[in-house]
Amino acid sequence: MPIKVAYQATIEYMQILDEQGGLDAKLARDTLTDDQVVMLYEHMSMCRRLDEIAFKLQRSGRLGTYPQNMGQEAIASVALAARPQDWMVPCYRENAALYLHGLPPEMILLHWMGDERGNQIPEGLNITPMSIPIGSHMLHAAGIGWAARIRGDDQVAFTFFGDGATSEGDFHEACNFAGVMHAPVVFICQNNQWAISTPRSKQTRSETFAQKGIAYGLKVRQVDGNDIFAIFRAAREAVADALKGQPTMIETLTYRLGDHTTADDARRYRDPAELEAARKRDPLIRTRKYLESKDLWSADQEEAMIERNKAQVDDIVARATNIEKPKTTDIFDAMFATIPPELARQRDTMQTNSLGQFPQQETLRRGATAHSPTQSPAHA
Amino acid sequence: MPIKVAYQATIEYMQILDEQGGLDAKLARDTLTDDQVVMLYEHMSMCRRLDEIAFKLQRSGRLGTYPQNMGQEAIASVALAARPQDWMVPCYRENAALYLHGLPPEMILLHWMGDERGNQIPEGLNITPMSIPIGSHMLHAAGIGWAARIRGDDQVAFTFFGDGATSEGDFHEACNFAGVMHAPVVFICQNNQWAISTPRSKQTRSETFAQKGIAYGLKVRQVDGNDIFAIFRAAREAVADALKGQPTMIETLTYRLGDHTTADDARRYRDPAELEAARKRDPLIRTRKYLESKDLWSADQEEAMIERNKAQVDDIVARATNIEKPKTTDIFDAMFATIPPELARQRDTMQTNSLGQFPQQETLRRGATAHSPTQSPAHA
Amino acid sequence: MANLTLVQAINLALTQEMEADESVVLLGEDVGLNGGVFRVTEGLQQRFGEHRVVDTPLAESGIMGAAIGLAMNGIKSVPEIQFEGFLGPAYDQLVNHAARYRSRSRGAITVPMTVRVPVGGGIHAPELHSDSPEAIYAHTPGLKVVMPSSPYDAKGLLISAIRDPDPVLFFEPKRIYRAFREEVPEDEYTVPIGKAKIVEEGTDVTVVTWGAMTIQCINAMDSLPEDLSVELIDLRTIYPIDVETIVESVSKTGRCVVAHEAPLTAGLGAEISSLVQERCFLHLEAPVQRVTGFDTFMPYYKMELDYLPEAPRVAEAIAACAAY
Amino acid sequence: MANLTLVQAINLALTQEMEADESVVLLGEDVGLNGGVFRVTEGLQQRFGEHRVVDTPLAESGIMGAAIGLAMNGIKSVPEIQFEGFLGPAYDQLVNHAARYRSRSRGAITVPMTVRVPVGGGIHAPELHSDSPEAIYAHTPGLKVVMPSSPYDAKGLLISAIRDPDPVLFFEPKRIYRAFREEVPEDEYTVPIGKAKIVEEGTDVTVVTWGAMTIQCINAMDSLPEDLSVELIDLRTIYPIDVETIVESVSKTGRCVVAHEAPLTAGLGAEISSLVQERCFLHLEAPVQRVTGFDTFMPYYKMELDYLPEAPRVAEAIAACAAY
Ligand SMILES: Cc1ncc(C[n+]2csc(CCOP(=O)(O)OP(=O)(O)O)c2C)c(N)n1
Ligand SMILES: Cc1ncc(C[n+]2csc(CCOP(=O)(O)OP(=O)(O)O)c2C)c(N)n1
Ligand SMILES: [Mg+2]
Ligand SMILES: [Mg+2]
Repeated sequence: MPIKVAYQATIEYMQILDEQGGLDAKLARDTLTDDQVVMLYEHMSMCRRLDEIAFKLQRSGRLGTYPQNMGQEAIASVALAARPQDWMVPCYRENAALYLHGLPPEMILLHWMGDERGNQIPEGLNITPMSIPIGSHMLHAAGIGWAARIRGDDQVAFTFFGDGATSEGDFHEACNFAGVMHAPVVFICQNNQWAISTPRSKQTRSETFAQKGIAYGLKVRQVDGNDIFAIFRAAREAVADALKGQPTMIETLTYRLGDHTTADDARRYRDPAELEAARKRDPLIRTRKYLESKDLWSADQEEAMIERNKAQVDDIVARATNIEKPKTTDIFDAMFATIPPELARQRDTMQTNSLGQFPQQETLRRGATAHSPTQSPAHA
Repeated sequence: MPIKVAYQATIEYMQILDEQGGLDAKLARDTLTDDQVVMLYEHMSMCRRLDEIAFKLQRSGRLGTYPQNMGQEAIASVALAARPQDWMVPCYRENAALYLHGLPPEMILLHWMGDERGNQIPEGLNITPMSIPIGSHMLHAAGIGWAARIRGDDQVAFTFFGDGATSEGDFHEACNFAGVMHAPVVFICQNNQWAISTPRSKQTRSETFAQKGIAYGLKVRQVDGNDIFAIFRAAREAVADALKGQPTMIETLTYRLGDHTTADDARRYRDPAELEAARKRDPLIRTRKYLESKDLWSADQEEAMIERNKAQVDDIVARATNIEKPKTTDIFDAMFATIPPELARQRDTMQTNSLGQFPQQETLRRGATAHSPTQSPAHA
Repeated sequence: MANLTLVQAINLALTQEMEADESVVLLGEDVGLNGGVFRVTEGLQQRFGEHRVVDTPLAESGIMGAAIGLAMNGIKSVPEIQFEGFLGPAYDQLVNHAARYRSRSRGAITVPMTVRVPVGGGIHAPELHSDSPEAIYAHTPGLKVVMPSSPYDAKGLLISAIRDPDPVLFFEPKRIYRAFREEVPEDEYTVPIGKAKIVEEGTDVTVVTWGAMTIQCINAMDSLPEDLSVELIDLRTIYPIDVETIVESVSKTGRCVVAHEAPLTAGLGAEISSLVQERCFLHLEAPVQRVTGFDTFMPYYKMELDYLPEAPRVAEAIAACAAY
Repeated sequence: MANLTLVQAINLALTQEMEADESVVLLGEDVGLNGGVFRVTEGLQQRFGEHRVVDTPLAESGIMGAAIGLAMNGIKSVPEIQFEGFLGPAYDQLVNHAARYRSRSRGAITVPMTVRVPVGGGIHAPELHSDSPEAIYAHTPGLKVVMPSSPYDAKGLLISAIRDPDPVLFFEPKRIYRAFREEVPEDEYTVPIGKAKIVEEGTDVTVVTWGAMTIQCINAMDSLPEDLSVELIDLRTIYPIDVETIVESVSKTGRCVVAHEAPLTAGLGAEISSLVQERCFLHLEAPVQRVTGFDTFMPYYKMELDYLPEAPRVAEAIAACAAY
């Protein structure tokens, strides 16, 4: 048979909660409980509030460049599929998932306030600091998952990244390592359609981002990224597969409702109509609609929640802003478990040039001067 | 429709000339002429001879580490699909294609004799030097093809690499760039089942290497890599597609009949039975069988060819070995179009330390000595 | 003649070279419609089209490798790497390919490429957006490395770089992207690669620096006693180093301070210090002083000014060196 | 006590650390059944199993990044990069992640990883198989960099590296992988990171070197006049540099030569030269001399011995320095 089929693949897209708040009851079965949906709605709303406040903090000079997460809060669902011992290896647009996994939200603010203590993940929490070099951290997730497998630990590593990140070579190597090592990893590509000003169409010629997982024998899913049910379901299945040694790639179709960061102005490159259309798919709106349609949520509850969120966010901001200034010595002491002598000298003198730091030279110098009050001829 | 198909793919495998020399006449139509098959057979045989002699040269200390090409000579077919203006961006196991595209074979020997002149591609020949960092050169092919598109030149860039090379991040970035830039590039993965001692099964979890092209919207083919007809046909189609802005990925299924290089001993890690089985799929054997079955080749012709090849290979070896020793100054003069002053000083003195190179210091020194016959106190 | 910022001067150089030579092509992340995250390429895509100012996928090795391929096939490629911290993924292509093609092919293949990279600290940016890796590339044979400290030089050096037949790494100190303006001729002119500039003449201490540190050094000089005469040299080119200008100066002053943002150990300051010692040994009145970043990372921005060798630290070192 | 080559000493260190600590895991291209292309890991997969000695895909960034992840989650990873030239693709992971995690997370996340890399020239290898990039990594805060010059030190330093709570880049000079043997104790012992070794005491000139160049320097000394007394220091650790040992020596001898294979400009020799000048200025009788590779690439092997600073070139520099 001179021509035969060498490989075939089909990738499915899943949506459970639609834009009008309508639910596919069959697919929703055994996914989120009513309580969980309420909790997620409240949590997402808090995150949205925090995001808005962070924007204002930046504008008033109290925060550095900040990437808003607005519109991508449904990613929080992943944290419900994760167990406490599981790892989160994030980029910067899955704050909602990190908080739910236990990260104190003020740490994210601290990070963007230019303070390393924002990355000082509390003991017992399996979260890595937000990774600045795009696309590079998924390899750490591959290694973390693989380590769990070697040690026989019951852990899964979730890693989050954007559509743009898939173009980096490290994305490719991470997926390939996870595949061959049968590492318990879940790759979550938040396809928000933009990488700063670069639209999805210029990022890659592939029809979906999900299909990139085909190159590594990963299990592959595409889901509505504004749908807390679909994300939850895909993530939970991915946990089960991961524990059997089968990593998964999930593409969540969502949209970046804000600018790339506070340093960006998306009006320079983005069609306002596209943004308007995306606003209608907002995860908060559809979740609220769903809750209301099931009588799980009322205007009163909304109002009360808004007040609670305000207070909570004020609290978070206060914790981030009221922290004492870091010690200058920290930048030296944090480099190694034990500080090497020359680095200690730099710390103690706060100088790199060394005149005056070596008394024995001073002695010599005085000796020299005593012998030849004028400059020595060799130095003429 | 809560679950829908987001993507579907099918990859075909093509074989035209089977292991017994049997031809699929329909698929073979309009591919290679009889003359071309004879020419390819003779060419592949010459390459095999050169490969064997190179091995011996290495063993007798007249050549450095050398990677034999044995078993992969059918790749020469690609050069028949290429036009003179097309680029070849190779690794080191497609010598047969490079020679046919015009590269003087002694250059490959010179390269492995540790001589940069082996990379000094003659003017007018669009071939890049063999690339040592595995997986990195395909990006140059992407750029070369893209340049042709920008300039409106009728050129295609062929790039060759192994199964192992597909694991490198640069492979991924090269495919993605070629895809989005609609660059006229043909990616040819010679899957010879091994990357030094690493078997294909440890290289990736994907079922085929061809399917890796799916991640970039490339056209994707898998062919029998020991079949000059299938390779030719796939390559020719790829040229047509490339010129329409559609890059292709071709996986050729072949086998590395030799050690990885002369520094390797494959018996340490490879099952002899596997090697034996692979020997039966040798492209030379099946091509000869085919020619004989069509009465295009005789024992006499074989004998005559063997003599011709011997003489030709002796000639090639002589050209590589009899070349005069390179000039030491070359290593300096080749660095930039114009040599910077300090580098010229290094070239002219063959030193990096600088005592004695600065007469004005000598004068000073003598002056100093005149004033103070003993060492100056500052230097005590 | 117009009064331009560094950003504007670079933009002008790009515009003029693209006008003059249609084989010049810009590529990089967000360099097109958005004009780059620092707006250095603002308006260029609108002017020269999507084929000559190209938004690429988010992949630095890809940008560098493709730019090499472009350069090998008749295009003068001008890739932008968004921040110096992201040279990391492109390191292999830059160091093991771009820098080596001419030498490895004995001139048969050349890479006329200019890599533009914003560099350095002081703008309160996130991690990996404030580093100074110039020493790494000075240690890489086959690359020319340039870092202007003023709009005038930036325009002239960039034009030289684009016309250079070899790969040039063009570092743009982001701290002074918009810090001040300078008269920049409209006309085409070049500033040669490999020539330092004596910013100010003096007789007591030679100060060698480059990039945004030039401004810190000028500020430092303002705070020194009137009768201390400092000769300030702005290297402008990191490789090849203009040894002659430095040696001539230190032979005169007998004292030298070198200042840079990058960490001390194995930084370019060490090279300058060694060269001065080798060539001016008998002139030296004091050990060459290095005023640099510490051997830690550039800290997150709350503490970046504690890390950077700001003017007071430079002034202190000059004074100490002079008093030795 | 056995008479071992460098390769055998490293193999022994790996064996003993893997015995002692089951969280030690080796990974890399061909390190398993094949025992690595230099046979350094020979027999280890057979002994410790496929889970602890792992053949990886051909992807250096992947190896480095995954090794970082392993180290973050309880595994003492020991990745091998097959040749120093292939650190290129792993550069970003090494420099922007491994080196930074502790500092960026203020100690919350650490990377106890030891990266083994064969290094240097002199073995007639192809391009990119003979380089000496140690200065690059000495300039990278957060990494420790080690390069032994003997089997004894190799074993002791590698054990220290594996036990070190921070990332260590362990360079193995391939030119002396099998060049000579030395008595190496069977018993577990460590050689501390950060301490240089005085290979030979002397009074006239201090020679500072490391790795395979140590042998060239010893050979150079053999060819010098009997009455010229050279003190030879083998750095052993590239970062942190043992400044104290160097300063003490040069304060005594007043003269210093530093020798390395890497190119001159911005090489580690510049750092040593600068340090000596800063700390021993008033003791110096002659400028510190740098005997190094040229500012070109390591040429293809026909000419590599013209490039490398072999013993005669070192001897010449020592003699010139002494005579100054
Ligand atoms: C290696 C690297 N290159 C470039 C950047 C600059 N940069 C920061 S975010 C970004 C776009 C990321 O896009 P995507 O991955 O889609 O994530 P999103 O911002 O949309 O969530 C770029 C180019 C970076 N941080 N790291
Ligand atoms: C970046 C890089 N890593 C490692 C090596 C060492 N090396 C040379 S060839 C090779 C295996 C290549 O395998 P494959 O791509 O399948 O090509 P093949 O040798 O089978 O033709 C390796 C690991 C290299 N040359 N470059
Ligand atoms: Mg995005
Ligand atoms: Mg192979």
